[in-house]
Amino acid sequence: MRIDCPCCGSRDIREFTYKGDALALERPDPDAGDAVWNDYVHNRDNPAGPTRELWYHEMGCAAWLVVTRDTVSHEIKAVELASAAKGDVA
Amino acid sequence: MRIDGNGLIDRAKPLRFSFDGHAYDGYHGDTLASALLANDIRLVGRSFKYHRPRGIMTAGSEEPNALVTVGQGAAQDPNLRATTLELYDGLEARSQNRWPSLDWDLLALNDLAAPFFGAGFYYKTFMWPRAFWEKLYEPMIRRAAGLGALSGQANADRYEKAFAHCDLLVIGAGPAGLMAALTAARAGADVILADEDAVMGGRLNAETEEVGEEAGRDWAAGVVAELRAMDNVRLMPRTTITGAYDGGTYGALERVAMHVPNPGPAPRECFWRITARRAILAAGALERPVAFRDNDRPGIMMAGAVRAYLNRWNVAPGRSVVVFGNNDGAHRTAADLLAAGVNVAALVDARLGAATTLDVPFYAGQICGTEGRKGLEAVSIATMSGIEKVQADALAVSGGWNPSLHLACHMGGRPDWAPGIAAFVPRPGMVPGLAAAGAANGAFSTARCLAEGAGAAQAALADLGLKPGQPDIPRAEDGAYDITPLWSVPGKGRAWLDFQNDVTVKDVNLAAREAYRSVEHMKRYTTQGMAPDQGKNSNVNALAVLADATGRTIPETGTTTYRPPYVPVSIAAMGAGAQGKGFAPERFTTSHKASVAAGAPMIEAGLWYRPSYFPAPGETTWRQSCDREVGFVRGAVGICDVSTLGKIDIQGPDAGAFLDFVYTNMFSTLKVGRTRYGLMLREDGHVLDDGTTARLGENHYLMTTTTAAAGLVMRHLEFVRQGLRPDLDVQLVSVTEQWAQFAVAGPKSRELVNGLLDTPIDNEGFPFMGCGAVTLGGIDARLFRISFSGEHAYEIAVPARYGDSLFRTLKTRAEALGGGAYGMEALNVLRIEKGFITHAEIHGRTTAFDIGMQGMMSRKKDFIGKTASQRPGLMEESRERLVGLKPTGDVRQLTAGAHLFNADDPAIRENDQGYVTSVGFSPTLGHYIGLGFLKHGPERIGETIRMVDHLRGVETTCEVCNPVFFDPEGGRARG
Amino acid sequence: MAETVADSVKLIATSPCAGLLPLSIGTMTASEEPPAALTSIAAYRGQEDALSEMLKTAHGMGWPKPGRTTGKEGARALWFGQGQALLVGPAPDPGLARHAALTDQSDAWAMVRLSGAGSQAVLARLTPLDLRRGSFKRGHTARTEIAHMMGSLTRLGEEAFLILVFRSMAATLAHDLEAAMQAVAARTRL
Amino acid sequence: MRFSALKILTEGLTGNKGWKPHWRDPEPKAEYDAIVIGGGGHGLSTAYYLAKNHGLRNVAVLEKGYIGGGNVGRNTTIVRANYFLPGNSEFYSHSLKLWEGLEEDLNYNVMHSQRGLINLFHSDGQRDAFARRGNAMINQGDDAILLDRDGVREILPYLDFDNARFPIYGGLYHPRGGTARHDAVAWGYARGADQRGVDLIQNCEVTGIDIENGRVTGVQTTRGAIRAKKVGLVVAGRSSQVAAMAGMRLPIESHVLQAFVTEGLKPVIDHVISFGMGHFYISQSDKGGLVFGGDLDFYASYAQRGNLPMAEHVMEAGMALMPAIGKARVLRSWGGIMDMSPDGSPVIDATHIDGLFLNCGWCYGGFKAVPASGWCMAHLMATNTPHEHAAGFRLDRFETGRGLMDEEGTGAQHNLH
Repeated sequence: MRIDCPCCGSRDIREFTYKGDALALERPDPDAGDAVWNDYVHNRDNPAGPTRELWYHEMGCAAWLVVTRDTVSHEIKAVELASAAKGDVA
Repeated sequence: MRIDGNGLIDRAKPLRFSFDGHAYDGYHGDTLASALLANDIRLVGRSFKYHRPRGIMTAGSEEPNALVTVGQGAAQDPNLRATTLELYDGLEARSQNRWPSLDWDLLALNDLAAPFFGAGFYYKTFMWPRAFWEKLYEPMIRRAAGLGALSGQANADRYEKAFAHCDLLVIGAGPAGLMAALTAARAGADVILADEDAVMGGRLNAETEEVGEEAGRDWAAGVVAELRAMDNVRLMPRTTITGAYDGGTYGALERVAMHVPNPGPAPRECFWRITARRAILAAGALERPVAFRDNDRPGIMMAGAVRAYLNRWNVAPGRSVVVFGNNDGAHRTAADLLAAGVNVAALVDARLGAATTLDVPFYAGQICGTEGRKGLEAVSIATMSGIEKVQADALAVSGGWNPSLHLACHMGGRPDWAPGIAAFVPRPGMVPGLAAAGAANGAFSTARCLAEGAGAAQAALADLGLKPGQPDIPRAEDGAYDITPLWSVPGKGRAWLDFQNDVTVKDVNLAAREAYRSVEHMKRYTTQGMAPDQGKNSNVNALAVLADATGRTIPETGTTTYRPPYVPVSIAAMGAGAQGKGFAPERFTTSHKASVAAGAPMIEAGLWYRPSYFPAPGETTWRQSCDREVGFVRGAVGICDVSTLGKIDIQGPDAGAFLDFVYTNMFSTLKVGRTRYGLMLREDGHVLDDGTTARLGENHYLMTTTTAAAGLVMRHLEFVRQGLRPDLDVQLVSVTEQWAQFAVAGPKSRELVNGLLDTPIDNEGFPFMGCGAVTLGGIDARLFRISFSGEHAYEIAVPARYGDSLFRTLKTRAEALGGGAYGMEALNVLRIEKGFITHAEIHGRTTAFDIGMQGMMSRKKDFIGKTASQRPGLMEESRERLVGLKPTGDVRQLTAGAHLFNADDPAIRENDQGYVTSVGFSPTLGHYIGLGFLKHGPERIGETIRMVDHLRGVETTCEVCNPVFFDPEGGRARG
Repeated sequence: MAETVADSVKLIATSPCAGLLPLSIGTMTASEEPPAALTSIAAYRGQEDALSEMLKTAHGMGWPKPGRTTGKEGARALWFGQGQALLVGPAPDPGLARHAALTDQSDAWAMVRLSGAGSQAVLARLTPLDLRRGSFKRGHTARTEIAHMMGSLTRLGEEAFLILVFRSMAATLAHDLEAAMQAVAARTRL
Repeated sequence: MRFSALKILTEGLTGNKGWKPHWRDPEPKAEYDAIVIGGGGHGLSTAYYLAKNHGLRNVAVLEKGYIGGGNVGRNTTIVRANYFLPGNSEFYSHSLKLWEGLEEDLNYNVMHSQRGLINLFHSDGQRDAFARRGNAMINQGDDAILLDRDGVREILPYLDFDNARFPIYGGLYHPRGGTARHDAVAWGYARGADQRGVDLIQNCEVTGIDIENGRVTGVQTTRGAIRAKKVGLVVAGRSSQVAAMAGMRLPIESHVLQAFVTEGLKPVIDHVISFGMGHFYISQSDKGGLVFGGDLDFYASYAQRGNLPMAEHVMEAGMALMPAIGKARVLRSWGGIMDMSPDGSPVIDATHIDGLFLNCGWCYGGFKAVPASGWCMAHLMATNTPHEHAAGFRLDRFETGRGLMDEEGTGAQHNLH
């Protein structure tokens, strides 16, 4: 698999580290309640299909990326910087 | 038998080789298989289960029978295909899976017991008595099974791995592949052309047909020469593409130096990772056998292989040959045999209304049986008029051709059934970016192969944004492929499908009868297709038999999954570079050489090496050294390289706010020139790491992490910075490597430090937890007054280039003060004496509450892990919580990993009270001390608890105590 | 008796690849670059333009775009990751600190030059980076994996590369380079 | 039909004509007492024990493909009871005891081979962590022996003891650990369940779960609606999708784990060996193939196939640990889809919907759990109360933080367990 890093261009997956669902960017308020926090820390949509997830270009430019990828075909549709994606969320 | 002809062998270069100890002759250009056939060797192996005699069946990597072992000692290389093993002078090959010899194999008795050894028989027996499985049945089965043998010695050959990138990868250099590569290369694309053969050309080298105005193989050689001369082309002969992976990545195995007797430092094999924007699968097709009674005897061979041996290697597989087929290939084979002067004893065509113009005995019918135990002697031919026996020493069979579509299916796609050729063909788009062409795509004439190769290349060029020129496609054979499917010939006896695993038509039928009707069930129950050829010779036939047995069509029955690798890949190739020290990078501190010179055993700490202890003359155990080194620190001054701890430079206007968010405690309030211990949680509320962070300037902090978690923490901090708090203006840079840092610890540490500094320090200017810039001999350095031993201590950091020099200086000066260097063992004892934790305690399951640091969790701010750490289950008093342990019983020893129990309880799981994490003998206190986790821990200080270590046979009673064993008030560090 | 005279301390510098390089095999040579000041420069928010200006004024080179270098032999800026550059050669102008986090990395990296015919083939055994001349040209730089290590790779010429890995891993780099150089050289003799 | 040596003999002598189907191929009924969704190892063993232990015979197993087609047929076949955290310890201990009687119970040879498992350690810290584990195993009543370096060398002389990047300090030896023939486990349970009246319905995909007033009433399938008051969801690998049909969002992420097998070789590895530093484990199948695996590919996937970097890493670990296997050739690789949970341990629990039960989150430890998982799941479905050996596998432990079973200590990141 290869990821098209916005900084570095297309790179082998071995340069990246995976974190998981991009929902990790949407950290709840401290007092959002147990259920919200449980959802944030533990529960996942885990779709068989397109998903947004976090990768870290650890062996490259050290950017955290939001990668839109299909979990069945492994096809990658979009890659953006997590800092930029975070901007969208905020 | 070698015959005349102008094949691709060099008769001017004779070679000597041996097989099972007998010497033979061959020529440069031979494979082991062609050379064996030239020497009339028919029996080359034994089958897996019934130990049936077997001979060479194919001329390619799909060979199921002719697997041999080459090499002696550590070089012993089993299961090599004689059909792809290039002959070299001195090659010594041995047959496999036979005892005592290939000719007389004791386990051939299995063949007689075959009625009891049908599909899945072992699931129904060997169950009584229970203990016999491991003791009797399984060892017996294991010894009988397996093919070749490993030497048992460590690999001593060289292997390598490499990466390659291209615009277009062309897989296979037959007519389609050559045409594709040529078309793309002429248009300027970066092309890699890979072929598993040593000589490119594919079937053109095995046939007698013409391309353009010249012999096919000459045309191929001409194209190869043109490609070789182009800068944008990389030719990779002897290279098999083994797998198609996501993102246009392909695995490939190159046989680099397996064909030379003395390769020197050249690798035996290279495993390639090829990234290609587009790929063309032009891997050709594999001929399939027909199942009929006793179709596995030596001398029975694929018809296409017979032509290859005749035309390329000038070898006749027999003196009197029967040819049997259900397509025109059989006729072509008979014609080539005649042209080579070999007697064709019969041509048998299974098609209705078949006829021939060749001057050979012709039969419209089917082969229904064979004779000849260790080599074919006769075949039985069933025709409308009855059964006729014909003497022959070779039988060429063609059941049709299966496109080599494996790679196209590696991403899980299922191929389409093409009734016209009675075969599966790749469905476009199964592997993004890969298109099939030629025989791999079901195009079975040379003309169509050339056209498809050119067409696929033009399509790829268009995708790549390159201008395709008009390809110059030479004229070639364009005969129709006329086939009538024939999978198995009905009749009694055993008809083989999977030659290697000894799976017969009966086995597939039995599986279907016993409810294993899914193709996957049938495969797994019978082991059909699971042998080294991975079903290349048998899967489609078996599928057809299963379809018939279950009353379904072939497409309804479906296929099993095609999985990488296409050909078996040695672990040494795919794991090249990792043997010995190569598995992971080694990290050396600047003091490494000096430590080794001082005799310190170096131990692994993550990727780093650190000294275990520094033995002094006369010391015979590590404990003696450790005790002495602890004494250095408690009594004088000790030196320890602490450079392996992670160091992260944190700068920016929001650096303080950032640290407040990642640590449980406050850092924005830390004064410049001060250092503070910090605790970091994961978002799930458990401890991630700890360490000290210094404030070097208003907007400048320096964080330290543990050695083990340095990378993890950096990743975490970057995530927080980029992903959670992009609002904060802060920058992170690892400076672990920039600074060599040494602990100088003990009552005489300031004396030692002041001996080095250009400007001495004192307690007021440099109090406990102070930090600042200093100079040593004019060199800028950093000094931190921090302590992991509880003593008055410093850590001094210099640019790494001076690390070696500074360590030697510190060590010498410490020795002059009655101290010296100390290693990890002493460091560990010192920290346990002080109750300081490491990852033995913060092992990922502990909370701040568990380690008694709940007070460090600020109530005034949010921080990573705060909310989750307050889950009720993580706050319960009954949790296993940190305590100190002192042995009080007769056994004055503690062991890490022991469990804790109440004094009178049996040591069973239900009574478990906790466990011991760290222990050491404290020379300071004169007894063992330990840290552990105990239910309700801190509430039980003063209680007696039982420690049980079943594994080491140690059991003792302990006093539960405060984890800080030494100087609990902390006066020594401050003084 | 302990030394107390501070100026008696004479620390001796050791380079990361001391005792490991140079190494010549076949047509290829790996050698350690002479020591140079290395400064990590990471721009603060909104300061990129001002930083680039000052870099030009003070050091005569612009802020490198991703994957590119600026400057020339002896005074170069390598793009060094998202929002980061590595200034190689000159001591950084202190004024840069107004716009960026400056971090001395002079001792943090082993700097190796690999040159001679076959160098690209050697690197193809160590890094997944696309090294083809059309993709990775002279003056291009990349942060990438080199023999399982985080590293930086820059093409200096047709068959000349600058390789940076962590100082502590210099021995691993030297070892892996040697193995790859041997294999590449041996292939030419097959 | 009972299998025996005599049966094989008589069949062999009479042309093997008397063998009967191992299970029926029934049409689904309109209603069952209980439905198990998922015809993998866990689903089949659940159905088997529902029938055998609890007398429920009007039971169906609904399988969208073929039985045993999931992870029970794509794993590295290791059977062990070497967990150390409460909740896991008693469960896997129970499972191993069931394994030890499985062939007799099922009258099907699953080739359970207690050849011994050795977990190697490479530092003092790892040794102490393994000591904690080994002591916990003995506290549980299972077996464990702490070997030093020489002890390991004695039984595994072909490992690299002299030049390895991470030297072998010793190993935790679990003599009762071993392997089993993975497919046979599914088939044996299938045959046993079928013999007890369970309907095994293949090619029957569940497309909806019917819930009325907080109670489950049945399922919708590609072969029609089927009513049942009890439904067990036993579909590791697809848990999130099926649970979503009941409106549930699970603490599960799906990841691919690759495994590999080499060509057949004469016996060379007699044990199961696990190399802690390299995430590598290996054994040799009875047919002679070296069967081995490593870590997850690390990214969420439903693709049942892996990528090269992890495959290479596994081979590299193999070469680092046992360079004597270098010339073994990898024949086939495959990928299984793992239900990764936040603490690396599974869930066997009732849900907030009456009659709907959940069995998921096996991470990559599911194969050895097959007997006890079915045993405990059947108990839960039949009695509505958790079995004592699976009482720790609660779904709410993540929300409460109570009884987390994080054996790896890597925390709530699913792919790190």
